[in-house]
Amino acid sequence: MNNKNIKKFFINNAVPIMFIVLSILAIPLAGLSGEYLIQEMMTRLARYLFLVLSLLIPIIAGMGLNFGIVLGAMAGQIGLIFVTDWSVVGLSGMTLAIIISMPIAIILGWIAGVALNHAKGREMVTSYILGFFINGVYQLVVLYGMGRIIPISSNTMLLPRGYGIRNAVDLENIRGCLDKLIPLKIGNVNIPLATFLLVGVLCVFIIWFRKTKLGQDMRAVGQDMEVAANAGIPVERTRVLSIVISTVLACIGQIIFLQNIGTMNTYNSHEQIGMFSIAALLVGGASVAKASIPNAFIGIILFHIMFVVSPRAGKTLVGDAQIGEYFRVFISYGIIALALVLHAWRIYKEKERARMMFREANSSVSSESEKG
Amino acid sequence: MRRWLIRLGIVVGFIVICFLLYSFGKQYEIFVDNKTVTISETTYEAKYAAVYNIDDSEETEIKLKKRKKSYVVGPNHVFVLKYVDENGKDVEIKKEFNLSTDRESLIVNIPVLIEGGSEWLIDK
Amino acid sequence: MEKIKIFIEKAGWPRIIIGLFLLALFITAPFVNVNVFTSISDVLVRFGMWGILVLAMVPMVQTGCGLNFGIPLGIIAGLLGAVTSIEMNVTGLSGLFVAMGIAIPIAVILGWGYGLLLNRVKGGEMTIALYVGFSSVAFMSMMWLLLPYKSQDMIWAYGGQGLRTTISVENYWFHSLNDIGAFNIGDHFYFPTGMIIFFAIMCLLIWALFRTKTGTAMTAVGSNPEYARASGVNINKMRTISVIISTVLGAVGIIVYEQSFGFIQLYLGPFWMGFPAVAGILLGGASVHKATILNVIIGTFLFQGILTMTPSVINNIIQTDMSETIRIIVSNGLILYALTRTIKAKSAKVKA
Amino acid sequence: MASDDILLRMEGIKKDFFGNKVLTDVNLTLKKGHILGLVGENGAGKSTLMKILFGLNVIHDTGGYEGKIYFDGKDVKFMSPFEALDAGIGMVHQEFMLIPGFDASENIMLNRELVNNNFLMEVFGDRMSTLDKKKMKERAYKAIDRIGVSLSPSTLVSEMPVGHKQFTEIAREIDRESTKLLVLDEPTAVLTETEAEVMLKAAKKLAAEGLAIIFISHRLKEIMQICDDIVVLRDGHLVKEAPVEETNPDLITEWMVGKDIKKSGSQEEEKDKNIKDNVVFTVDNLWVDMPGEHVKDVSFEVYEGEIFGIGGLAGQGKLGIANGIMGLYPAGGIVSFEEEYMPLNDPLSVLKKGITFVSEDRRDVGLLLEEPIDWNIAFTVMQTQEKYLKRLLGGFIKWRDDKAIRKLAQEYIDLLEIKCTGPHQLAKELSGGNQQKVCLAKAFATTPKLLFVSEPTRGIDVGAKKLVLDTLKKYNMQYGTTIIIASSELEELRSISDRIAIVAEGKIAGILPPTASRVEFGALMIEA
Repeated sequence: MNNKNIKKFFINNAVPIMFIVLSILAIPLAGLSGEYLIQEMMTRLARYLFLVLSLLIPIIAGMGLNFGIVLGAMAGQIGLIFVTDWSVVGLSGMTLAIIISMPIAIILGWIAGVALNHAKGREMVTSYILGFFINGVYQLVVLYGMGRIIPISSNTMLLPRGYGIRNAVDLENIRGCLDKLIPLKIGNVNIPLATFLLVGVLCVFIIWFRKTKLGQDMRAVGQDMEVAANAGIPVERTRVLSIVISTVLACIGQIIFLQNIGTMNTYNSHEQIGMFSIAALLVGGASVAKASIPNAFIGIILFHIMFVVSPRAGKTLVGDAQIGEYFRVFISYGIIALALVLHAWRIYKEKERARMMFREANSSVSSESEKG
Repeated sequence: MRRWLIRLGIVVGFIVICFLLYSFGKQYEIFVDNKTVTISETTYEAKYAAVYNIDDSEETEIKLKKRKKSYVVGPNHVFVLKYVDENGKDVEIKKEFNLSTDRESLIVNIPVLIEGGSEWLIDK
Repeated sequence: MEKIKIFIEKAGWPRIIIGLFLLALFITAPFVNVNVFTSISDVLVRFGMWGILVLAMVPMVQTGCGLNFGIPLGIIAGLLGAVTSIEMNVTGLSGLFVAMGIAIPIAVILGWGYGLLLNRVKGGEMTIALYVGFSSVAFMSMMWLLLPYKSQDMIWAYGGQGLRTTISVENYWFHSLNDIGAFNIGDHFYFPTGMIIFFAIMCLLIWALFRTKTGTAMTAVGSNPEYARASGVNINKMRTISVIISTVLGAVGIIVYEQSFGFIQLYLGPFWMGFPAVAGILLGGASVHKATILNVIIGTFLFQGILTMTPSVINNIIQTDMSETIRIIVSNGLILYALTRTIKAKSAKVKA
Repeated sequence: MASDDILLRMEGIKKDFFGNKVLTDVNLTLKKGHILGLVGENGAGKSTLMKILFGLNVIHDTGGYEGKIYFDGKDVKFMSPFEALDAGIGMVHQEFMLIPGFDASENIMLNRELVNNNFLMEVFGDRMSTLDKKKMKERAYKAIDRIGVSLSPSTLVSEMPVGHKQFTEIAREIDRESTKLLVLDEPTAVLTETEAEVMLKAAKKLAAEGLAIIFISHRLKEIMQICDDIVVLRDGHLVKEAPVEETNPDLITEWMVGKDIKKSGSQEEEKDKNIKDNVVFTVDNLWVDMPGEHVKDVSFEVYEGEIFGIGGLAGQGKLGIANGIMGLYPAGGIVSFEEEYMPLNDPLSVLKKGITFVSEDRRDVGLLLEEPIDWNIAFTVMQTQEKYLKRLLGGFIKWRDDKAIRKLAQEYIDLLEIKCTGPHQLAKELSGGNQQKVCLAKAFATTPKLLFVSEPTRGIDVGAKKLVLDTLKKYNMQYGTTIIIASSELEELRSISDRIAIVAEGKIAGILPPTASRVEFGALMIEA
């Protein structure tokens, strides 16, 4: 009995365990100091937590991994471009960026939600492509519209040709404004306390949200759309709302992410966000249908240990840091592929099991009838 | 109805917050010049090396014929200038000023300030 | 009026809009000092380069496996063939065929494994294909660093490890297919006869495949898997065959692409190769579960036409290079349109 | 006009689907606190009647109904199920409408959750209120208690036995304070005997509290046990409305299936056909896992050249038999054809033995809707017997012979009078009857030794029905093909079959000659 439980635990947590083992093997190879690693983890937790947590609500609503959080990221970046142009700095700059990008995020989230309602059963691939499509629109606006149709006063932000935002926008003005708001240093490790507090607020919000009527409706819709609709729950609207909330949270998440980094690659910063956040969540033991706040924490730590360590470990192993870079790309995509396959496989297995139960029930019937 | 009023209130509140954030978070570039300048046909000659600070920040030394750059955030500021006059006496000039958001970068002309001219702070 | 309506319904709005757009580009071209003949010949060359990669979508769509976002898997097989043929120092047309000869068995093995995987995830093929493609590209990136290739033309000249990111085929089989029977008309028009004929042969082979017993069964599996099963067809086997053929076409397609392009792009190069191919076939009028050779030809021509013409013409008109942005919006817009239009996923109906 | 204790009165209800009459002038009344047993064969109009009562969209989309419904003294016409629910009609469906990951209380209160208000509601709307789980559990407990069963409100539905799921459904309906009428559609079909016992007791208890119940069941024993009145429907007519004390199961069965109509006699003449003495096909202890048509334990034998009918009510498993044997659904047991054991779950080898199946599910299994007629007809025979193929390169390539396929299709189009523009027309463009003919052509093209036909006349018009049946009969006479035909329409089976097996609850209840009376058949179909 106990043995069975242990086995079940290992199967259910195969991915995190695999990563722990990999990390234990790779850390000594990389030869990085413990203090350095802890500092890195603190930074990266602060950087990514908000983004990863923004994935949770669509999972509750049964819409899978929302690759569409890049839409929110783009909205956030537009907000940052404006505050940088207006040279509004510090915490007020960041807050202003959040407020002005929020309507954009809501509109984009709405579009995404409606599109996904038209693609039930293949939400993930659709949200992924949607990210690319909106990226094109974003480029159109930022690269060709800004400085022409949308006024941008600061010449330093514009390309030499006079319109379009440069590839890199310096966010010096808001760099670390949240992370360093409440300075805290333990040993030699800086802890971005204010960011963590904000993440804490989000966690409380998510926990609270699950207990709301809307949260309950999302759970119902996520498990069985037909039953939910029969009970009078507006299924389509509920699904749209889950995507809108996720997009808005991702928008805030991207702004927090960029205030930590301090520079924005106008045309690239958002692109990989979806993939990295999703990979991190999955590494933490989440699946397409089930994810929790601890999954996000554990996932970011494990995934980013791999991230920090693999180039150095690669160098020690084969004398080339490049291989470690490719290794982490491989891990990011591979883990998503694995999670998706496991999810599909599990559904298949469950069907199989239901059938086996039926068969057993029947064999008992027929054996009874033989006796009689 | 009540709900819509509350919602309207919140939207209005957000817009107000936006303006507040904008005015209190806006950053201005301030150039401090210690050069001889001519403003409205009056010529102010730069005579002294000086030390200044804005809003209790670190004191900055500015020599003759030099320009320094500082940043300030928000509308209200205090400019403090210290120098030693020809009599060897320490002089301290303290000026309060506030900025409206339509200004981007400004110049403080130390000679004008020392002479007591009114246009010591001008747009660049 | 009624006829126009029927035509629009048959062709579909995206195809008509893009077709008219392309036509407009060709008409405007002479007015903005773009040579129409050069443009047409550019379109033809790119058409030949992409044709087989787009064709690779057909088998999988026909058996209900959806759009093959996993085409990078086939491309990898092709790349392995290409670099191995250079390593063996075979030049000219024979080098090209050596490359294909090596690539095809690899593609068959990869495709077989990929097919087995997709059979276990019916209904979720497209999302999984996407990530299988991506992770295999990343995995091969590590391999390019580690594989013991020695040819001076392929490894970094100075230090460094592994193969270069781009390898020139100039000295091996550059244009070896394009130039068979190729001819010029005037100074500006070049017709890559060999490549076009090769593409035509491939189309013929796929067309012939769907005329055989197996091909008929494959179509039935895509059209209604339950019907096919009730008629004694092994659905999984048919799906696997289609995935293998798709992967092999991907491998052959990339080699043809490279001989015309002149370079082999390794590492993250194959990452985004799937999207133009998918967009191409969708533009040709294919849906997520039905595609024909005609869709391939029309779609490749229109899509590559747009990609060739917009940089030259639009740039000359508005003095701005918007081609990349237009490419992103058009190709992803098309895929998005296809994904959100057909609500009923055929493959989801398959009872495992 | 309604007296005080009458809750529901339906007057002169008429309904047709595209000219096809399904309900003719049905009247019924139900008093408060009474249990009304509604019985009838499949297609008698029970479910249509309930759909009308509930205001389902299907009814409005097909032109509404005639007649009047008085509920609780008011003249009502529900336009959607939600209106019916609001008015106080609760329905427990045959398939459970429950969220598996929710516990009993959450399901009982689904979309009617008890909530606490907070400020965010003012901003983002009512759905920001928080659930009061404790109160919900209390309410759920009360509802469950009213039924009189022991079930914890905190049990997850996914972990419940079937019976408890049923009780959760009922609890949800009665928890609605307004609920005055409860419709139970075959509530005991999926329950074990003890669970069914509890279920019946619960129904009685609820009725005693003043709730009116409409109880739909095939188990007459249960009807006799708990109902106050009984209403029998047959072919859309209300045949009988009587207090239960004045009836007995035999009487009810007779009402349901009707008096025997004298046979046309022509059947006797045809009896000179060539049924041989040898058993060609045997089935032993067959089980089939086909959703909605589970086969539990079926054994029978079929003689060569025979037309063997399989009848029974919907959902009892008669359709599962053919689907299981043909390998379309997982099956087990021993099946042998021509004294050879047949592997199950392997469609190809069954087909290769010369056994063919015309599926009841034309659209999803029977046809390639998006392909032309000639493909549809030739595909099976091409795949299983390698006909209509040209061998090229020494047989290495099996090239499809489109010309031969077209010729074959044309032959069957002429033979079966399929109305179409030609062999190239797409199957989806044909009418139901013609689609069915294409399915038959597909089967005939394989020149089967044994032919399974399921519901051959479902959803097709009268003329086509006769043609389809005649074709089958002719085919059987001409080629001596053994045919096993499953149908819900007893008359159809009696007109064509040599013997008829009746399937009930996944087992063969009995085998009768077609000359047996309707009452005899009825008794086998309905558990008395």
